Amino acid sequence: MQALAGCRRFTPDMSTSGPSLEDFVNEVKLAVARSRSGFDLVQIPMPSALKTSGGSPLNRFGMAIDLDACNGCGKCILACMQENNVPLSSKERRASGQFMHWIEMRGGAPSMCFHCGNAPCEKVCPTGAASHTPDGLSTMMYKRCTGSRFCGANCPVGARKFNYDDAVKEGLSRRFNDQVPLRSKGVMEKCSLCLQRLQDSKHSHMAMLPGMEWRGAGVQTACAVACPKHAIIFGNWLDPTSPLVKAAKRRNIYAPAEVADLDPSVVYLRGNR
Amino acid sequence: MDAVLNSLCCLMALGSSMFLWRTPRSVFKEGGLITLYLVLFMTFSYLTMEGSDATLEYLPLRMLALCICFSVTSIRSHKTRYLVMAQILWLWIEFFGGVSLVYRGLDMPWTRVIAIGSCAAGSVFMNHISREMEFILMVYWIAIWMFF
Amino acid sequence: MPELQPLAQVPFDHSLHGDSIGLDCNHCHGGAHFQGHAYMPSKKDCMDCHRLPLTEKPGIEKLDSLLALSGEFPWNHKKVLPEHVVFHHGLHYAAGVQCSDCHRPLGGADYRGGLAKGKPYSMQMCVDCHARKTFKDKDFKPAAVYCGACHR
Amino acid sequence: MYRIPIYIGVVLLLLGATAFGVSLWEGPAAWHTDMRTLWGTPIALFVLWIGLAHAGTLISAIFLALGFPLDRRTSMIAELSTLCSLVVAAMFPLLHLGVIENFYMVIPFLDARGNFANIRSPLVWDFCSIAVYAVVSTIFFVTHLLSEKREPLKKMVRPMSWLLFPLVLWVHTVVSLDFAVTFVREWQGAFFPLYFISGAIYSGLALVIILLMAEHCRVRLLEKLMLALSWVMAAFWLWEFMLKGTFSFEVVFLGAVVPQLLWLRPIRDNSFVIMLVAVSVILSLGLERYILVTPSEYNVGNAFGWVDLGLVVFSLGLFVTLFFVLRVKLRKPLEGDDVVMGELSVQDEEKANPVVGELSNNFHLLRLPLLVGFLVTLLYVLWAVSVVPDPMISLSVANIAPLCLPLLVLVATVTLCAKSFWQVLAPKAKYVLVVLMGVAGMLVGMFWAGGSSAAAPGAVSVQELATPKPAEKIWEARCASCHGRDGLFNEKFVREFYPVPQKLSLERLDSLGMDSLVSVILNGRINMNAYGDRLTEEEARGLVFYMRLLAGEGK
Repeated sequence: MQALAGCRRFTPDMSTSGPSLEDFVNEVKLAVARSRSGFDLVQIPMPSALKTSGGSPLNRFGMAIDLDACNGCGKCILACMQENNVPLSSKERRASGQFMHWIEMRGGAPSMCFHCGNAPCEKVCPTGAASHTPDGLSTMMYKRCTGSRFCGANCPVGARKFNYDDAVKEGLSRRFNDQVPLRSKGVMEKCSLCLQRLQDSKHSHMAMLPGMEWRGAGVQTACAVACPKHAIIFGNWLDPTSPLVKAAKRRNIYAPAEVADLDPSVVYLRGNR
Repeated sequence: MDAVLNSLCCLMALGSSMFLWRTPRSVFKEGGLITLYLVLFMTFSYLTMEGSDATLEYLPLRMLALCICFSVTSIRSHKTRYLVMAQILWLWIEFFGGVSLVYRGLDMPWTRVIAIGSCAAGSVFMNHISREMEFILMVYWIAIWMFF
Repeated sequence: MPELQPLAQVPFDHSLHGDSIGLDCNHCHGGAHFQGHAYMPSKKDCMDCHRLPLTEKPGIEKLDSLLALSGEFPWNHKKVLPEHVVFHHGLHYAAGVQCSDCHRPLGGADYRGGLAKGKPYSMQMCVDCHARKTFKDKDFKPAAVYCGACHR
Repeated sequence: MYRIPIYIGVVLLLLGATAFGVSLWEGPAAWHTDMRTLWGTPIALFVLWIGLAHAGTLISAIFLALGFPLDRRTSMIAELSTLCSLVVAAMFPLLHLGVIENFYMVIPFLDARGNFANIRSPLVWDFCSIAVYAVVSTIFFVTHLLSEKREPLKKMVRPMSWLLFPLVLWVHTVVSLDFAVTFVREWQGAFFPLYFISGAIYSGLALVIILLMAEHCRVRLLEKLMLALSWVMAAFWLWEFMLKGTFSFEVVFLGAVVPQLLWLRPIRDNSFVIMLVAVSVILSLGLERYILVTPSEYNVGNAFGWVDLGLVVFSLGLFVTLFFVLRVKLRKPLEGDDVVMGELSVQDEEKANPVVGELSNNFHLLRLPLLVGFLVTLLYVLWAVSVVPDPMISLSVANIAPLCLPLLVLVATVTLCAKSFWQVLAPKAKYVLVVLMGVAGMLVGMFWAGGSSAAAPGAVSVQELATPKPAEKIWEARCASCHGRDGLFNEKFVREFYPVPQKLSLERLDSLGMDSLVSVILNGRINMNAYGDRLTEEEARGLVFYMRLLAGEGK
C-alpha cells in the first residue's frame, strides 16, 4: 500500500487521546439496557430509484436490518462510534437517556437514520446543511450547519443528535478514525451510512477505472461489518448483484409507520427466510 | 370528503351568513356570533369527518371564511373593500393551510386557491356592486367550494 | 511543527527537475496520477538519481552531502485541505485535469499556480470548475456539485 | 414620570442578564431540552414577543387603514411597543442557534462559494419576514413621528399602513408555519395561521391596554376587542382539544375564563383589575407558547429551570427598560399637540373623517411603489429558482410564495417614502443614513465571503483502497523516469546523466527470465536502483509482465 507513499507521514494515531475504549463500551451497554420502545412496522415495497429530482438511476445505497437474525447485542453501536468518532454524552444527558449514538436500540433492534427519499429534515433545514446525494444518502454538512435544530424537530423517528456539548474540549470524544472529522459544538449529526467509505471507494474507482460505472460494490458500513449475526446488510438497491438486493428478495420488507411513506432507504426484514 | 357532506358544509355557511352584520351591532355581538359559528362548524366537522383526514384541520375555518364572504354582501358602506378582504381571508386560509399540508405530503388545492385569488383580485375593481353581481359572486363561490 | 530538514538550506527548483529532463510530476510525487495524495518523495526516491553527482554545478556537492545527511523523509508535506474536505488527485487526473491547472509548474516554495494564481485555494475555485465556469477552453465534463461529493 | 417602571425594568434586566449570559456561553445546553424538546424557552419567548409586537401595527396601521383612527398618542404608544417587542423577539432566535456566528447562512442570498439558503425552509421565510417587518414598522413609526410637523410625510402614513396591514398578518402566519409544516403531532394544524394570528393580536391588545394604563388612559374599544378575541381563542383551544386531545387548564382559565370578568360593570370600571386581566391574558398566551414548543410526554413544569425563568425575566426587563426609556426620550414628538387621550367611539370617528373612496386615493399613491415591488419580487424569484445550486432540490410555488410579500412590501415602502424622506431629513440625518447604507454594504460583503475555510490541524486522510495497482501505473511513476513511458527510455534524462539502459526486447526479456528480472527490480544492478523496499514482489512481477507488453508493442 505504501509502495508510492514516499514522504507521506500517516496522521498520528490520535486514538490514544480522549476517553478509554472501556468508557465507550460501558456507554453502549447502558444504552442497550435503556433500549427505547420499538416502532410499529408496516410492510413496504423494495426501495427503488429516488423519485426526487436529480436522483441517480444507478445507485441508491441503503441497508436492511434482519429482525429474525438480530439479537440486539449492540456491537453495531460501538462499531459505529469507532468508525465515525461519535462522542460520549455528558453525565446529565446520559442520565436522561440521551446519547450521541447514531444507532439506537428501539425495541431490541438497531435503528438509525432511515435516509428517507423525500426527507422531511432536509426540507426544513434553513441553510441546506442537511442535503441529499444523488445516490440516496441524507448527508450533513457540519460547517454549513447553524444549529437551528429544525431538522431534529422534524425527524419523525428522532434519529438526529445535537452536539449540546463541546465534546473535544470536555474530553468526551476520541478520534478512532482519522478519516472522519470531529464535530464541533452546536451542530446536528446523524448516521451518514459511512459516507466516507463510499467516497473513498468512488474516488479510487474513478481514478483507477475511469469510464466504468461505479455501483459501490464491496463497500460495507461499519455496523454491517461488526454484526456477528450478519443481521445488517448494506448495499445498492438498484444493483441486482448487490448483497442487499439478494438478501431482501423473497423477504417481507418493513419500515416504521412514521417514515413508511417517506420512501426510506433503510428497512427492516422479517419472515420468509 | 364526499359531496353530500361538502354541500352540507356549504349550506351551513350560507345559512349562518344570514345573521352577520345585519344591523349595526357592537363588537361583542358580531364577535360572539362569529365565535358561535366557529364552534358550530368545528363540532360539525369533528362529528362528521374521520380524524385521519388532515384536511379536517382547517375545514371549520374554511367554512367560516365562506360564511363571511356570503355575509359581507349585505354590508352597506365600503362593500368593495370588505368583499375583497373577506375573499382574501378565505384565500389566506386555503393557501397557508395548503402550504402546511404540502410539507406533510398532501398536495396543494391549486385550482381552488387560484379561483379564489382571481375572484378577489377581480372584485378590487368593482366600485359599484349590484344585486345581480352579488348573486353571481355567491354562485361562483359555491361553485369553487363544491367542485374545486 | 516538524524539525527543519538539512535540505531546507538549498532551495528546490522544479524547473531543473521537470520537463527539462523529461520527468513527470508523478515520478517524484508518486501517486499524483492515480492516488488520493500526491506524495512528497522520500529520500530513497531522491537518491535514485542523486546517487552520483549529476552536474558540474558548484552547488551540487553541497546538495549531495546534505542529502546524505538528511533523514528518511527529507520533505515536509504542507496541508491545505480543511478537515471536512476530501480531494482525490487521481480522479482529477483521470478526468483530464493537469497538475499545472491548479499547481504552479515551475513554482519554488509556492506551489499555488494555475487556477489559484498564488491565492490560497478556496471552495470557490473548486465549485467554479465543477460547474464549468472556469477552463471553458478545455473539454472537462461537468462535475458533481452536491455537498456530499467532496465534504464529509 | 416613568421613573419607577424604568427602575423595575433595569432590575429585571440585570437579574435576567445572568441567565442570558449563561445561555450565550453554554449554548442550547443551558435551558431545558430533551429528546423531544429540541427548541425550548427561547423559541417560546420569540413567538410570544413577536405576537406582542403585533399590537402596535394592528392598532395604528390596521385601524388607520380601515378608517377607525385612534388618537395619535395611543397609536404612537402602540407602535413604540411594537418596536420594543420586536427588538426583544429578534434576540431569541439568535440565542437559540447552536452556531450563532453562522446565522447569516439563513439569508436567501448566494455567497462566494455558491451556497444558497434552503428557501424551502419556513425558518428562512421567518427570518426574512421579521427582518422586513422590523424595517418597515420602524419606517412607519418614524414617519408617523415626524408627520406632525412635516407635510410631505403626512400623506404617506395611510398608504404605508395599507402596506403594513398584510405584512403584520403575514409575519405571524409564517411563524405559525414553523410549527405547522412539521411532523411533530402537537404542532400539526392547518388551522395554525389564523390561530396564531388571533393569539398574537389577543396578547398584543392586552399589552397595549397595560401600557395605556401607565398613561392613565383607557380605550374601551380595545378592551371590547380583547374580550371578543378571548372567545375566539377559546374556540381555537376547543378545536385543539378535539383534534389532539391536548388541553391545559391554566391556559384556558387565564386566557378564556378570567377575561369574562369584564362582563361585570364594577370590574370594567376599575382600571387596576382590567390591568390584572390583561396580565393574565399575556401569562396564558406565554404559557401556551411554552407548552407548544415543549412537546414532551411528562409535565413540562418540572423541567422549567432557573435559566428558563431567567430568560423570561430578561425579556420582560429588556422590554420595560427599552419602552419607557424611549417613551421619556421621545416625549415631545410622541404626545404632540393633542392632549386628547381616552376613548373615541368608533361611530364618531367614522363620522369625523369619512373614508369614502380613500382606498382609491391610497391606491393612487401606492401604484408606482407596488409596481416596483412586484417587479423586484418577480426578478428575485426567477433569480432564486435559477441559482439554487443543489440539483437535488426542486422548488415549487408553495416553497417560495411565503417569501414574496415581505420582499414586495419592503421595496414598495422604500420607494414610497424615499423621496419625501429625503426632502424632510436634516443634512446630519442624511449623513447618518449614508453611513448606515455603507455599513449594510459591508455586511453584505462579509456574508458573501462567508466564514474562513482555513486548513484544520488534522486534515482527514483519504483512504487508499487496497486495489492492486496496475503495473502500468507503477511503471509510469517509478520506471518511466529512465526507461520512458513507452519503454524506449527517456532520452532527455538518461543521455545526459546515465548510461543508456538496455533496449527492451522480448528476446532479451525471455533470455533473462522472470525471476532474475524481478530480483533486478527489487535488489538493483549496476545503474539500476533497488526498489525492494518500495515495491512488493507481486508488483515487481506485474512490472515484468508490463515490460513484455511494452516490448511487444515496441516492434
